[in-house]
Amino acid sequence: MFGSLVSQLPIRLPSISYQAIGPELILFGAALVVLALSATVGRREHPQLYRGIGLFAAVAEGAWSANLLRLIDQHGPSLAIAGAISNDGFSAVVGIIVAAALVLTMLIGPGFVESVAGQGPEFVTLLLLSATGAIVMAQANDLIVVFLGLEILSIALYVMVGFRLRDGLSREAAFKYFILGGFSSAVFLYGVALVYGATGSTNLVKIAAFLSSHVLINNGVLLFGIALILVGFGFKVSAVPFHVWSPDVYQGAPTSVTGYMAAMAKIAAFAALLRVMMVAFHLQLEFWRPIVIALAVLSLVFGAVFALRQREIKRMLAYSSINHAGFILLGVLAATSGGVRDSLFYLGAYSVMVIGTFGLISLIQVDAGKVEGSLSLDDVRGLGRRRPAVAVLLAILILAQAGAPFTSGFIAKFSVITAVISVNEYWIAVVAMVTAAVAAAFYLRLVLALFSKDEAEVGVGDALYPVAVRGGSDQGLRLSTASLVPIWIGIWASVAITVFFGLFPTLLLDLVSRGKIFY
Amino acid sequence: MSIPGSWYLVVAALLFGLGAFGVLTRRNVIVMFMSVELMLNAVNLTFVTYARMLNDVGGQVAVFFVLVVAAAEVVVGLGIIVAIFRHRATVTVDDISSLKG
Amino acid sequence: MLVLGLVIGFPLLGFLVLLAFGKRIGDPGAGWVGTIAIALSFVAAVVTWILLLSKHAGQRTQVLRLFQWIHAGGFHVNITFRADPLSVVMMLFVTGVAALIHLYSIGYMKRDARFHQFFVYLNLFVFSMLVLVTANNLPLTFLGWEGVGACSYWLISFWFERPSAASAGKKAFIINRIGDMGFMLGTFLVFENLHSVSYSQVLPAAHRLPAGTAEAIALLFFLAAAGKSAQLPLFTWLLDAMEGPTPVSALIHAATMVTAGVYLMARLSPILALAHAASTTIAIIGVVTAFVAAMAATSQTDIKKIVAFSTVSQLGYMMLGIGTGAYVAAIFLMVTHAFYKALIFLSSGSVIHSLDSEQSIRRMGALAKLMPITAWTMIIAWLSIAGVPPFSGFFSKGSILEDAFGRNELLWVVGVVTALLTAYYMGRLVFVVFYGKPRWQEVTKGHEPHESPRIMTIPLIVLAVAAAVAGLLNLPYSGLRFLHNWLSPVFGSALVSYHLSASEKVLLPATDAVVALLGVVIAWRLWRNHSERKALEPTVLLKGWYLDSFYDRTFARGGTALAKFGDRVVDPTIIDGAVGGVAWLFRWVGGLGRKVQSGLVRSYLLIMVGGIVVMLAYVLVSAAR
Amino acid sequence: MTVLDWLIALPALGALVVPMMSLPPENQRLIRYFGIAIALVELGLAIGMAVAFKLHTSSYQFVTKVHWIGAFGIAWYLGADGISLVLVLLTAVLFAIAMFTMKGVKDYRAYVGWMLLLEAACMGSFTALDLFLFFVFFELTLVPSYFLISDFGLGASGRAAIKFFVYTFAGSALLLVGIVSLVFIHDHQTGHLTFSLPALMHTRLPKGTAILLFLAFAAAFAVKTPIFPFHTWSPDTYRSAPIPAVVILAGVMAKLGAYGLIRFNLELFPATSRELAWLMLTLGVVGILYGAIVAAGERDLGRMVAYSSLSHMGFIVLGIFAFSTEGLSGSTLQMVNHGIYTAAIFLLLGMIYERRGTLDMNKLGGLQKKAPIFAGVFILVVMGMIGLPGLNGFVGEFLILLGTFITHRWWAVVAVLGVVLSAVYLLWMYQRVFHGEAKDDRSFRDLAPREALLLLPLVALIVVLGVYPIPLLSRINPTTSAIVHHVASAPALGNSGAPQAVASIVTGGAK
Repeated sequence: MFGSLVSQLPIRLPSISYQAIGPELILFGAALVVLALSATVGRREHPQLYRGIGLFAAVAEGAWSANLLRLIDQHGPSLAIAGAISNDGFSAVVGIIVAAALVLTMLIGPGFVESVAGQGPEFVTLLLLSATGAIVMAQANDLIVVFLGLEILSIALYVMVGFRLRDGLSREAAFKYFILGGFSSAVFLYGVALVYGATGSTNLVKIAAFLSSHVLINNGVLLFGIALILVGFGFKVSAVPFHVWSPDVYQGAPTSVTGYMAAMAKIAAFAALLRVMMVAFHLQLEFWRPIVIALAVLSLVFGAVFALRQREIKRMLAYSSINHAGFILLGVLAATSGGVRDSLFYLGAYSVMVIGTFGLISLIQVDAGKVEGSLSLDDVRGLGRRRPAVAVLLAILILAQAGAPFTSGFIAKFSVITAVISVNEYWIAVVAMVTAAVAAAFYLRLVLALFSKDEAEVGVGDALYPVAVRGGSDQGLRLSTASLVPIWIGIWASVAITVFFGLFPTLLLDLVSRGKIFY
Repeated sequence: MSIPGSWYLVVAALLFGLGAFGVLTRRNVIVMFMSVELMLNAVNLTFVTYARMLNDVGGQVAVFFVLVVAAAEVVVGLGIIVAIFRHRATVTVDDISSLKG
Repeated sequence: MLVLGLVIGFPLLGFLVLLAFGKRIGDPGAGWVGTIAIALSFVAAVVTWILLLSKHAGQRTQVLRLFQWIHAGGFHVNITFRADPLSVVMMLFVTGVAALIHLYSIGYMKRDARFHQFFVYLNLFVFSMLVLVTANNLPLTFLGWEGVGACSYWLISFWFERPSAASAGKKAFIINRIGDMGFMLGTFLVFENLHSVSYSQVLPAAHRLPAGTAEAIALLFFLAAAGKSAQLPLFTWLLDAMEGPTPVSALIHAATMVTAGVYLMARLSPILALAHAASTTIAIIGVVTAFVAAMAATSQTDIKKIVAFSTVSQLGYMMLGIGTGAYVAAIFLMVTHAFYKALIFLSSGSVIHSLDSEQSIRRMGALAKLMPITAWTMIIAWLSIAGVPPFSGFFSKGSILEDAFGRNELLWVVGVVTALLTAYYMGRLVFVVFYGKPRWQEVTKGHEPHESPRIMTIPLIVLAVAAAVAGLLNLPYSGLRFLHNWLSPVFGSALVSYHLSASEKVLLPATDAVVALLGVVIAWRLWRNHSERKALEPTVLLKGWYLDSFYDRTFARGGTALAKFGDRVVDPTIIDGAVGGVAWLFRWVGGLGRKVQSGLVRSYLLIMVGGIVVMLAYVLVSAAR
Repeated sequence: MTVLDWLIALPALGALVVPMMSLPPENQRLIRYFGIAIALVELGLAIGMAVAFKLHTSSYQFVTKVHWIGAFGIAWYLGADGISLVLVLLTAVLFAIAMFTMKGVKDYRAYVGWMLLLEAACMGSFTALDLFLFFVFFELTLVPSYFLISDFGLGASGRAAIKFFVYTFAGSALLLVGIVSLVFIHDHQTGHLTFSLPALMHTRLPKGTAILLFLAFAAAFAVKTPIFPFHTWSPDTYRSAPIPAVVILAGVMAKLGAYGLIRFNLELFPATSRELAWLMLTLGVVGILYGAIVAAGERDLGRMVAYSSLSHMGFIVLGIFAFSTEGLSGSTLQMVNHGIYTAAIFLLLGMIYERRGTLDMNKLGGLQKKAPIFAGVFILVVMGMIGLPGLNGFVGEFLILLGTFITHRWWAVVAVLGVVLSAVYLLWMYQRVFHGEAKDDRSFRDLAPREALLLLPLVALIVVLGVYPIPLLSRINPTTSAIVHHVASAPALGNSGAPQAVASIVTGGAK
């Protein structure tokens, strides 16, 4: 009935296929429900309820995306909502990965954040909203919609980073992230404007059509536009030299937010980057590939090398995530369907790993009674004796990040290397693997610290660690056992997924290989 | 005698450069924030100019999205700035640098 | 050919029994077990000899194959033993002399802490020696060759508490290993050209070897022989080997091991026959070694050092015989030398034994009356080694010198001069030790040295008889050329026979006899009642021409310095340095990273804008293209 | 499930089960017995396999091929020929010995767990015919050995463990790039994406690429063997690792490098192996001489044996690149021999360390007087290392030198010098430790029955393999002659051939 009523109205509405934007609706709807409930039922009483709704929404979104993928396999991909959203395998697969990251974070995140910043639905709502932004970015087939998704995601993340208001570190991190984020969004937008000027449209498919049919005499404006877009994505993905914000923000933000941010920001940004570059600018490959190569190599090298001297664990993991960004960029620079598949695999494996890792680190932080952002190697020394379970799980995840065999990390690095070698960029593959070896050194130092028996193993060189960064004061933090259970489920899930896909990667490989971009 | 579109583009580019320069040099947080907004408005001008040159409504529609997003940014940004500088007397950006190394 | 297996099996059995139960059998028992094992082996050797004797001269080669040892690609080696006239001769005198020395050792090593262990090594030694002489292929000979080397290492450093004995053993083994390098390379060359290492294939096919390769093979195997039989470049180890117990010196460093080199050369005679240049060099080195060693022997003060130099000298003679193609003469000298040199060592051993292990001849003298048997047996040995007719030395050394004369007069001249020296230095030893004024008072603290027990003197007497009579084995120019007839089928065409004119046939032996008697007289005149003559005993000779200290300075010290340099410098600084350097570079750049993260927001923005500017430059460049 | 699958699965399962067994301290011994039981069953399997091994064929036996990652054409592809059979036997023996030597640790779970995992990884590496599977096992050997060294080592074991891990990991990083490049070139040519070794052997490579791939593979194996310039990790690691771990490190994992050279460098790049033979032979000979010389200068027994191992592995590399059946068979046999006597010598060093608390030669002396039986066993093992005929060291060394002499004469002539040098430093060490008067009046207990029982199998093998190596040689020969024929008959590589894209490797990437 409603449909017929609407059709008679004089203004012609574009035919909206709600099925394509189902994932966003689910998440956004859940966020609204949580807000509405908190207004009626009361903010403090039912944290479990909001977390439950959030979890249900995440699982529902995952199921919906999986169903979408099945439909696309049958009926083929299509553009929806007048070309703004592309409903193809790629978006569905990214939807599934976002769902996975969201489920894990829903399990691990809220427990810690609430114990620090008080009960309340805000955290769950922000998680759902940022995930919506991520999905919009992934599905966007229009540069403006990409910008829209980017901003929804970023603004939600700015607030989440600054979530622990009483702690100066968190506020400072939020501010830095905000100012630099704003700046890079402006740069990104200017790039979009220039591309719009040069090609007459912001729709990726139309841009591609325009560029393939016309030959621009002076393509300066177009190239500069593409470059600025790459800067925007470079910032979001924390690729060197636009990475400068990430160590401080990773250290300042609450640990579980750091984990979520490291995963979700990369998923969304890489998805959008892949789609924009593969669809709109695949003809300008000769131009933008060297830029991505430069970004990749710089991130690989400096990500690994800068991490060597870090003593604070979250800062070290920040640099290591820059190294991981470098690896995923390898998939992007390959610019082949294989490259896309390998980048997706790396994204999936990496986000599960990183959320689990940061979950464990927040557990260790709480256990050691340390304040956020100052957990150094010495605090973790000999953890293997005190809490063997946590130590072993953390060791597995750290070794997975290092690329040890029988973990998904190994298959991820391996597949990305094959992508690069398939385009005959052998020297980059060698550089990548050597940086992996360097990265192995500091991963190993962490694992060694976990299981080392003698306390006094501090080399002279390491005495230069800056004075302990004093932040807010929340000693004697207690976690209710009720909230511990989902945390453990989340951590065990991430370790299980990492090891399972290490042993039997075919499942994930098939999934990501169905994630083809439609153009 | 209408002014050719490219002039507007040059003005927009200058505005964008000015905004970026402003963010770099000014120490007051509020002014930095305003500079970012200035950069966004420069982009709007570019959009409108291109829309007019290509006489395509897409550019103008994009401006609305940008305005909405800028507004959201202002809200969140000011919230954060107020939270940070509630306890401090001055608003200079350089003294919030305890996260380093 | 089971009895050949017994010849080798008995010493092995003895070794295993002593190894397992030696400690329990205890002091004299272990000695007797060892001696019986060797005696039985000697009996089996005699039986083998008789069996071979019964066969026709041509088919006197029996091969006993046990099992396949190594097989890889074209290279096949079996454990096969060969009983032919040459190996039977070797077997006989090795087991014979060894049995006597075992008997003697029971007395000599009485009350030693590790009595049974001594016989374990002795039996293992005899087993290795027998494997060496009876092996039917080069690698198995090499097994015996190295086994003998290892046993001499263990026996020389038997009293390992003494650092000098320990390093002497090590030195002997290492110098032998240098020789073994030659053995291995020679074997490789043989295999490369003849595609086999078994004597039954190699020796008949030796004529197919190209001349150059034959020369190389001969020289390489001579290097091995020089190492084992202590020839010029590599003889210094034999001097230090005197650190071992005297029976060891007697058995290993006089009778058996040192002759292994000569045996090897004899075994490879078909190859040597092709290599004329190599044979000449062997002859020259042989005679020069003989002369040099004899000169050095004249001024040694330690009784065993004199005898050691004498052994080197006599081996030089044998190599001279090999070099001139007189293989039968060389083997004849080897057999006779085994008898009287073992005798000399054993009698010096009994002198040392009774003077409470005092070895310097300066503190001996006038022992003839107190130790009559030792004295008389030593005198017989002295006369035979000097070459005084009718003792065995005269005939064996005589035949060597005759063939040398046939080949080249100069060789004969040097040989005769050395014969004179030999008679002189042995004479000096006898007169200083057994006659003149007694000088052993403070050594034996008053009580007079008495004759060694019967268990030690019996072997002395047997050996004395053998030394005296051995000449009959191969009387030249007479029906009794038994050894010649026995061995000639083995050497066949390789054996060179020189035709001397009738006058030379008489003149040469005469000169030998005159020279020998002259040496005896000179020794008698000079050393009858003098124990020290500085003029005749220059330090250059005492120190063995300073050859040993030269080796020590260049190789030992040089090697240690190089090793220290490699260990302290090359590895830690150069290689680790390089790796460390790379690691340091990474850490330094890492440190750089920390400075970049200054914490100031505006510096971050500056870095980002820097990135954008670089991007802008790149765009301008690529847009222009 | 063929015997090879069980060889890998059994210890792997054991390694998973062990951490679960949280037993009270007093019956920790049960865990150790569990480890020993598994190692012995493994030994039984290996011996059964050796017996069932068909002699006169060089093809792979007991082959299993199961699809693992279809997308990349990776399969669980195992097979054993003469060379892998012999090395599997060595691994089984040494692990059984290592399990027995484990003692003096509070919590056996981690110890036994890592050792079993290491055994599974080694077995896998020796039998994997799928390059990816080999790489996974090759990498997997790192993780347990790292933990064994850092947790149960003595002295600065943490630092040595990291040095070991990063050295080998960097080496294998190149290996991964090499494998993937080869697979992709093969895919370019034949359109068939696979990692299986037999298939990849037929890839036609241009000269430049083949050389680079050869060097990538050789670098990873050179670090593991170790070969001359890449050896500096081995003295530190062998010195600070616990005895059971070092027995495996020196005895089994050193052979991984050499095995890799044969299986992958010779079989995949036959023509390039011929071209670069001079380089590998020179490195081998340098390794022989350098290892021996530095060993002579070394004061610490553990480090000295590490350098002597460098020297002996130099011989093995020589044999591999001599390209003669005698040389290759000798080299394979020498791998087994080296494994046996190195394990024996490290056990003995462990006993010295237990009694004296130090391995510094200057503090040890005159031990023969106090412990004659111990000295006897020690000299027997030392003579085996020197290559005394009649003991196992000689047969392999002789064949290697013979094989090298036939094809590359002058390298063999220089290498023979190594025979003398090894006698020099080993006997000098023996003299400094056993001969002379004792510097330390403390008692030096002679061999306890338990220790004697431990050494017995190794000493027996040293003698038996010296006298009767035919059972091993008859199994090795068919395979080595096939490989030598494969290398000799491979056509020389021109610089043309494969598509231009591949040639880009020489021009260096980004256009």
